[in-house]
Amino acid sequence: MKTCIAVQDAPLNATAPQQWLRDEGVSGAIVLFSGHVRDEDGRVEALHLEHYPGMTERFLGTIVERAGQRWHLNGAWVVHRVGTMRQGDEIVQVAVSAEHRQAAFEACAYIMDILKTRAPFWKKELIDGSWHWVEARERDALAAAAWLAGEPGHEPR
Amino acid sequence: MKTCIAVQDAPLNATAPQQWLRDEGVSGAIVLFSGHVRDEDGRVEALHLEHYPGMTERFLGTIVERAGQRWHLNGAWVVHRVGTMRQGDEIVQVAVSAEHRQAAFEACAYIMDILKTRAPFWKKELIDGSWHWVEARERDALAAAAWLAGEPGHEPR
Amino acid sequence: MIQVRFFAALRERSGKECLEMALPDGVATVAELIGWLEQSDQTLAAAFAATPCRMVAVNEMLASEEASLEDGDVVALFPPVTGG
Amino acid sequence: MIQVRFFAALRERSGKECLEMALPDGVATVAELIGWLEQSDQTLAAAFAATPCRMVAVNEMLASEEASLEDGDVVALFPPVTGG
Repeated sequence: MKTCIAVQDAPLNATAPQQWLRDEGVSGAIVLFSGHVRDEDGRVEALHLEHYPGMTERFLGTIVERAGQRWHLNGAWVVHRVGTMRQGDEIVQVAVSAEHRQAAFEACAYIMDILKTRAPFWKKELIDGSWHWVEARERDALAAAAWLAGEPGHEPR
Repeated sequence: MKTCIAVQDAPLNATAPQQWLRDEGVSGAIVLFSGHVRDEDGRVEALHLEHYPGMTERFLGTIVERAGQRWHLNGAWVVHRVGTMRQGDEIVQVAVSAEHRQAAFEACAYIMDILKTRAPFWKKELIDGSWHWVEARERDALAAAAWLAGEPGHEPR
Repeated sequence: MIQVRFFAALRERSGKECLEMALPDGVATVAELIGWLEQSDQTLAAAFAATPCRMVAVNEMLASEEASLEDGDVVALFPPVTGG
Repeated sequence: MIQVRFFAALRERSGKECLEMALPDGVATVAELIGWLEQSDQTLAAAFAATPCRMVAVNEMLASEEASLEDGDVVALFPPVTGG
């Protein structure tokens, strides 16, 4: 399985994951998740994302490795943006290639669930001219718990 | 929900679904499935896809409408290629945008399951210089059955 | 009149793309229409026999072989689909 | 020596990004380290109190507050993550 994992300040290239994963038909299926900064009904003027350099990359690598053990994948791409962004900006890309679509869908959703609930990123929103930390959503914690329940050990290490 | 549904002979534009779905942050999540002609270990020289013009477009429209009733979606894109293709060519794109990722993943997988098992497309493979029809895979029929079991009526109409 | 359309392997095996015909007497369902076609056309009978697992559409919507037919209907017969 | 790192709201509330310190006597777990920090630094105590739901990493791997510590470890404390 080929993998590409990165955390970057620069805007994401929307077409890069598919270009990078295409493999002349070895994979019949590519599934891509693309996350965007939501406008929250115009409430949020900007978003700032902090992370834990070093741990983040290692953590994302571990999630991808686990996904590769659980499903038959040919490639996985996880690129996350950090720094200051505006509504509509692409914040994360998770894409996987596999021979069959079910593995691709499940692995992509799995990586996103763990990423959202365990990877060391923190969001801050600019609202009415001042910055506020975003609280974690319970739904994300539950999504990860469902996946982790089936795994040996409780944390991707 | 905005929708784009098409069946075309021309090669698919790999970047079109995301460009078309992007909505300046109304949707936090875009999930894209991209299907490619598999190389089948070099066994297949070319693939030809036949469809039922008119019914296909209507059918895809119905699947998308149903997905929109079942999940909160902002947009859905289904474009399928027909005619003669080679290994690695993109054959189908299914992409959806939603506020949250779970709806986007589930709706995209749902549309693909129904498309694979019910939409009137038929594949023919060129092997050793002669064309052979591809047999339906039981796994696809089971995937659709699982989804349809939860729905009133057994066919998307 | 009804229209009967064939696709993919069934079209190739029958050598027919489309039949225009009056709804035959005593034919009220797709299954009865298939039976009638098998009786009246040996090539079609052989094509059906070679394609035992079939799908049906009536007026461009998937249907079962028990679906009832009336004048003006477009019936399509085809092997299991293999798209995507 | 150990390193204690703070992120996000916990970093802002404590006014600290990183502490370098000897592993204090009697401190063998992350929970004991947090207790020791609360005792020794009022600003940190207030920051922990304002961030009751915390996550922990030891040497860049997620861990629980029961995780044991030894000399050379890098401990990171942070609020629940909100990426993606």
